[in-house]
Amino acid sequence: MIFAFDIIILIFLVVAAIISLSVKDLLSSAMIFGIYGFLICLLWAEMGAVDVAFTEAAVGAGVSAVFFIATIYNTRRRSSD
Amino acid sequence: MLTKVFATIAVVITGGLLLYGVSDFPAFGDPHSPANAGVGNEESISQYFITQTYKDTKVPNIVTAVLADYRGYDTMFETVVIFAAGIAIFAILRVTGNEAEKKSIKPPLDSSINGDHQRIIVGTTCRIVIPVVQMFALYVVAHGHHSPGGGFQGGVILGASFILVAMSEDLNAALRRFSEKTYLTLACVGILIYAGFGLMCQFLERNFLDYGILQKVLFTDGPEMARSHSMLGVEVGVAFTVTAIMFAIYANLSSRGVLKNGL
Amino acid sequence: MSEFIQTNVQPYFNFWIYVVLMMIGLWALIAKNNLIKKLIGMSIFQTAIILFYVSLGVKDGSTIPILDHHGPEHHETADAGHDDVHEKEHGKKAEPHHADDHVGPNPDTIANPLPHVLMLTAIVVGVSTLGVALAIGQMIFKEFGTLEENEILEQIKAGNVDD
Amino acid sequence: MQESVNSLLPVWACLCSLIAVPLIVIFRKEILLREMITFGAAFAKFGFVLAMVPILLDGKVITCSLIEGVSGLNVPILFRVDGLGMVFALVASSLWIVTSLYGVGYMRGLKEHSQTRFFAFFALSLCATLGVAFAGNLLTLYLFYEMLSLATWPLVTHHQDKEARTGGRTYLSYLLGTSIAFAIPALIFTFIKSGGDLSFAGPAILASTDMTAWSSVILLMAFAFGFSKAGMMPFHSWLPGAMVAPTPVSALLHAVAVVKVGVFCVIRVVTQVFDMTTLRQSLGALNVNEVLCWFASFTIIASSLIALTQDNLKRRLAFSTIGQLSYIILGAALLHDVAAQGAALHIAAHAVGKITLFMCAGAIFVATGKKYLSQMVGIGRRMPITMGAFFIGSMSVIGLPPTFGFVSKWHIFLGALSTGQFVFVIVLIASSILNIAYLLPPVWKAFFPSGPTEFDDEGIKEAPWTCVAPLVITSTLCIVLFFFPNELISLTKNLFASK
Amino acid sequence: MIDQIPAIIVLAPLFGAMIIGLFGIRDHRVCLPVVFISLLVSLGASVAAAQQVFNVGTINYFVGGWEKPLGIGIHLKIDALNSLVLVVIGVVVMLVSFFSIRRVGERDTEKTPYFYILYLLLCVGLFGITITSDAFNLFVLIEVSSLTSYALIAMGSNKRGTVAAFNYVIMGTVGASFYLLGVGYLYLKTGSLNMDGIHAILMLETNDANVGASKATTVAFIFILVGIWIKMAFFPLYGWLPNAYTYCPSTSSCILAPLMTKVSVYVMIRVMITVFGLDWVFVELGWSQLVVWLAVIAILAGSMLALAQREIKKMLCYLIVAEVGYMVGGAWLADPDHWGMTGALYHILADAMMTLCLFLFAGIVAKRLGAFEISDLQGLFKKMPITSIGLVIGALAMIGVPPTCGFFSKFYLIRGAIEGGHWEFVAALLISSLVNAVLFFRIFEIAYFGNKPAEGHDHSHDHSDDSIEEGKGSDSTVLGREASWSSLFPLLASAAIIILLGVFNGEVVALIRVTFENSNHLSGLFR
Repeated sequence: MIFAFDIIILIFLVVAAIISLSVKDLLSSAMIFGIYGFLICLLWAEMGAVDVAFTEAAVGAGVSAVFFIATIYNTRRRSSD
Repeated sequence: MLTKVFATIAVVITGGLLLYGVSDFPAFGDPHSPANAGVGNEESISQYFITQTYKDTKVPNIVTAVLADYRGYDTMFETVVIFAAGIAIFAILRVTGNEAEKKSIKPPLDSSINGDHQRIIVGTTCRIVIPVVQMFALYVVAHGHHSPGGGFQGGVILGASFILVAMSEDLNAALRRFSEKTYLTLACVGILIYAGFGLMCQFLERNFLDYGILQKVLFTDGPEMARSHSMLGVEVGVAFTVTAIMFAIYANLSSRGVLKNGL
Repeated sequence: MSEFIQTNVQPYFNFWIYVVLMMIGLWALIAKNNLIKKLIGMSIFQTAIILFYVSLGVKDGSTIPILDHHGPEHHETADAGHDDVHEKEHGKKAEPHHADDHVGPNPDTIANPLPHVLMLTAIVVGVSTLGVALAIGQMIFKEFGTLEENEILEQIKAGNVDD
Repeated sequence: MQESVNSLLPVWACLCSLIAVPLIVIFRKEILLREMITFGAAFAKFGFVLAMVPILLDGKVITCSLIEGVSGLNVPILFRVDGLGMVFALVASSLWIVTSLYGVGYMRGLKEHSQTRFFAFFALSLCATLGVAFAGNLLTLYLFYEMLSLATWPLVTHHQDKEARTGGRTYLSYLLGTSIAFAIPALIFTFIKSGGDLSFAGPAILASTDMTAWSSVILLMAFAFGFSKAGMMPFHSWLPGAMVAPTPVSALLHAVAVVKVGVFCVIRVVTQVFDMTTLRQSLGALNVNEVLCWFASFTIIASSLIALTQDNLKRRLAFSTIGQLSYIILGAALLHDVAAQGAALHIAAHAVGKITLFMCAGAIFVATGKKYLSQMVGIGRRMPITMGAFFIGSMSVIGLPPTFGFVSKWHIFLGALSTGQFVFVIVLIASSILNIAYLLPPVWKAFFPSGPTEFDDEGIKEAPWTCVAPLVITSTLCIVLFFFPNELISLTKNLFASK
Repeated sequence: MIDQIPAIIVLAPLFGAMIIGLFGIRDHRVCLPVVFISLLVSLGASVAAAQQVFNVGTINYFVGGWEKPLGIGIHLKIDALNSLVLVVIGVVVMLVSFFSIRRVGERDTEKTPYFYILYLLLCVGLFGITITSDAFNLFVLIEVSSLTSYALIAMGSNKRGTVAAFNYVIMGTVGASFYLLGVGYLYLKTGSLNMDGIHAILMLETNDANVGASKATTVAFIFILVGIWIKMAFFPLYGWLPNAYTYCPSTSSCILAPLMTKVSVYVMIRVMITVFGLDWVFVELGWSQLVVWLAVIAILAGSMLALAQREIKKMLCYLIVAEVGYMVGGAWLADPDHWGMTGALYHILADAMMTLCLFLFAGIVAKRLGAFEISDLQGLFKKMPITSIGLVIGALAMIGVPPTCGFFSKFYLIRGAIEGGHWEFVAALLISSLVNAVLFFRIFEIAYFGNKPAEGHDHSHDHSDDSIEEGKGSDSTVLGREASWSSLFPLLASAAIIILLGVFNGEVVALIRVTFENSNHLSGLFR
């Protein structure tokens, strides 16, 4: 575990979370949420939680984002906020 | 506006409370924090896991061992949660009969997402990638004892491979390979495998999920290996359910429950 | 400066950030108008909790919770991502533990596995909830034609509801 | 400690009207049979009650335990018949016979609907009334009290029209509201304070507890207002509201059963829940019991004044009832043996007198359809028996000899004198004068109208005999009891559980 | 066999659900028998477990045989505290499954098996929550029950129901996450997830960190508490409940309304007693006053809001909010003899049956009469006399008329409040009883009187005697008279249980108080 690495990823995480919530295009929002998932997966791998990281990579970055996209595809892409 | 004010208040209070609690935490990464080393002189639970797992189960991946054996009851319900989510989405979203016929004609609502022209490239790539992905998924399931991975991760990847089929070709193509009846059955069978292992222990007059006794059935040389093998068994069960349900959720979400002409 | 960081920031930074992430999620959950955005907020909220759990299992200088064992029958089983750890541990341990079954690995050198186990479950629960929530969101869209909360509430208030 | 006799008689007395309920419902098509069942039950009930009188006159009490300890509270559901309960039971059961007769006549005369339901709930109410009379502890008392509230609601709202609805709503909201708000907490407080003993036998329930003056007065008032069937102001307005009920209901329930259950409960509380030392504690200017006395006195005077202004005969009688009930409370709250005896006797005296008055009102309504006093000028010419009975009933309510009302009021008066509380003596005298003012002028005008009235023609006759006979009986009873009051007096001796 | 009971209670519905998943989807006739058999097994096992608990003692069950050191495996425990809750859950789900006959799948028969799978999984969740003695396992099972309840609410509801379900998902997730967070803080401080284990470490006097007094422990407690409060719809956090339970199908509301909030209350009490210990909660934290005041506000607000409703189910929902206030307040009265806690535990049982009875009633009238609003109940007593019995008994219990169980639960709560000196709670209980009386007598009045109040007293009425039976003139166009027996049976059974629970309250309370008699029960394995 390297502290500098830790801090950088954490800050990126916060940024990704804020962007993902503030983008008005839901599809981009979902994609950024996928990035957020990868970042956090990276963080966990770095913390030694390999299994969690693996799962998060499959679920958070993969399947969750796909679910979001599937829903956005069936509803509306624009959001008011 | 009011909700924003309310949200801000809620966030400030909650966050303040959490930070108040944080101020009392042991330092990040402290190996002797209560969570890691326990309180008092006795060996903590996590220390027990680290030192004894291999002896108890002959499984080097502690996380897998804890997940599938020590806390196997949790994991069974985790699988049940997934199963319940699949059934729930099915119950909420699935449209059947005449309504389905009507719905299937409607084009997707937002065509800006669609892009038919690249189908060939994507399709071909996926055709090559998908078998590899599936092989890898099976490896993750089977090799969960020794490396990161296990039933859940493998199941998700396997499910994702079917999702990939659906995305690269279309939903019908994926459903031809993995029909609704099949995945529902597979999901049930997965949980039945898991619970069946537990039940088998009960029939052998031990507690639920006490795999050690299965040495009588699995013909292993000692309870440790019986645990190890049984873990593989339940991981396969988990993988079944997760594969089926992940695909099921995707299929229903992407086609608004019609299961035709989806994304 | 760096000393200040080491004593005052480093021990808590992870926990602070988890609180920040969680509050971002919570704020989105309450204040966002679009239901999909709410759900993204919900996912962030849940990952923040997972981050908290994983953080509390971290030990300085520890390795991943997969044992490096030398049983005769499992000689070459450790996978590739494991190799550097392999060597590190070799250096640390005076005696390989297969010699004496009663002495396991030193707990301080291996990350706490229990939070990882719990969080595997929590991730799964999170994605299940997300799936169900998205399904309900689609139902709402089917019935109201929108995913904006204020528009839905207006429709309900206008009596445009076939109870 | 009085000697107690185990006997099932009180249970039978209580049950026989309960058994009548399903029978009445089953034989709803056979009108005659149904009414016979009502009468049979009434007579049986009276018979059972009478059968207990000799035992009580021997100075014994009758006990009978229904349930050995209600689960969880360890309080038994228990009947214990003592003198006070006996007097009340006698009154209620004897008057049921009369009212049944009257009710049949009234209901037939007006061709009322849903008579089956009427008689069924009537029988049920009587069962609850006797339950209260025989209750051996506070819990039993409370249970039957609530049963009575619920069982009488269909009777009050019998007409099922808008007026009945409003009346019924007032009725229930007052009775249930006060009992939930005051009686239940008071009950639970007593239960906790006394360590789970709620029995009326032996010394007073709260005798050995250290109640302070203020907590005593709060508890006492909670009971007095909680049993709001006693109609003490400011929780009295259910009573005029309930006058929308058919007259037999008003007659029996709102002159006898319901309201008397209320005052009966208050007497029980004053005599057997508190001990005298607790009640005589000083709050400064007043003693604890005097607070209740003052409330009662206020009610007596205020309700008499209101009664003067009422033109609707039944409403005037209702306000008169409120005043008379507070006599009883006052008699008990004076904490004097003779006054309390007077209070107990007044239960009987007022019941007999007031039921006569109500039945007269009903008979007039059946015969002429008139409700208002101003329409009744000169009616005495055409309905002499009815108005004669009305006169005797009035005398009894006012407390003039030779009626039984005189006996009871005399006792209260004596008690008040001997406690030295001259304020309450004055209240008693003043209210008696007011009673005269609101009861006797109508009688006078009925017989001696000044000028021609609509009753001069021959068209109007007395009500049917089923209506007239009962009021003759009760008015006779008013006079008879004046000459033979000894049994009742001996039953009501020594009411206070501890001195 | 007997020592496997804790597993059997949970597993029977689980296997039932899987069997329906395999065969019921192909042949719908399989569903009902499987539901009945599996729930009957659970109910039987619960009763047997209760017997065992009260005759022999606490049942400890270690899944996977991982007994020592405590906390490495999952520990299931049935003791005096939860055995009765188990039985009540068993009874309620059994009765509701009768009620579900011919109701499920009215709109879409295809979904019948899915409903029953979700139904059985909900039962799994509820039983599991009640049995488990592991803080994290509790979270997983809360999620099992929550996910299924989201689906049960969302499936087949109308537009507003869907929105309500979405809000429920959001609130439910926040609640569960708060609980999880609290458990995390506790784990950080104690290193254990077993409830008894956590308690033992919190009670450890000699440890240098003094876990019991640390800020993190307090924060953990707050988050666990708030999380559970959201799940049980305690006053300021009740927003999701009324719409969710009002606009969902009646079978779903019949199972969710009686059980979800009650089980959450049980969890709160379990956390207070077993994890933190009453000493810690009442003495060291000392928030009794605050929470009881919150409960008072909850009771008053719930009652007042109920008074303002015109829809039957919505009114009942607000009454649930008030009843939750009863239980939370009772649990926090902190009186020396634990009468308040006893009252709260007894009220869990009583209120489950009362709520069940009234929601069954609402379901029946909604189907038979199309009655959703209170004013639609005109002339109900004549149209549906048997159903009315259920209404009357349920209502009397809500008001608190003896000998129904509602009276006795109020009695114990008031007793606890008086002994704990919380007069404001006494006042709130009484006001709420009064409001309930007003509410239900308003319903009675509407149900008792016919369609229109007649203009004045009409003497020309036909005096034929059987007007009770025939109904008044125009009113005789009665819709289908009485409900079917599959609906009436659970209604009457719940009404009967309300009375039995009241009549035998002493016995029930004696069982409940076993928890307090023996200090061993308080801290399980340690003290």
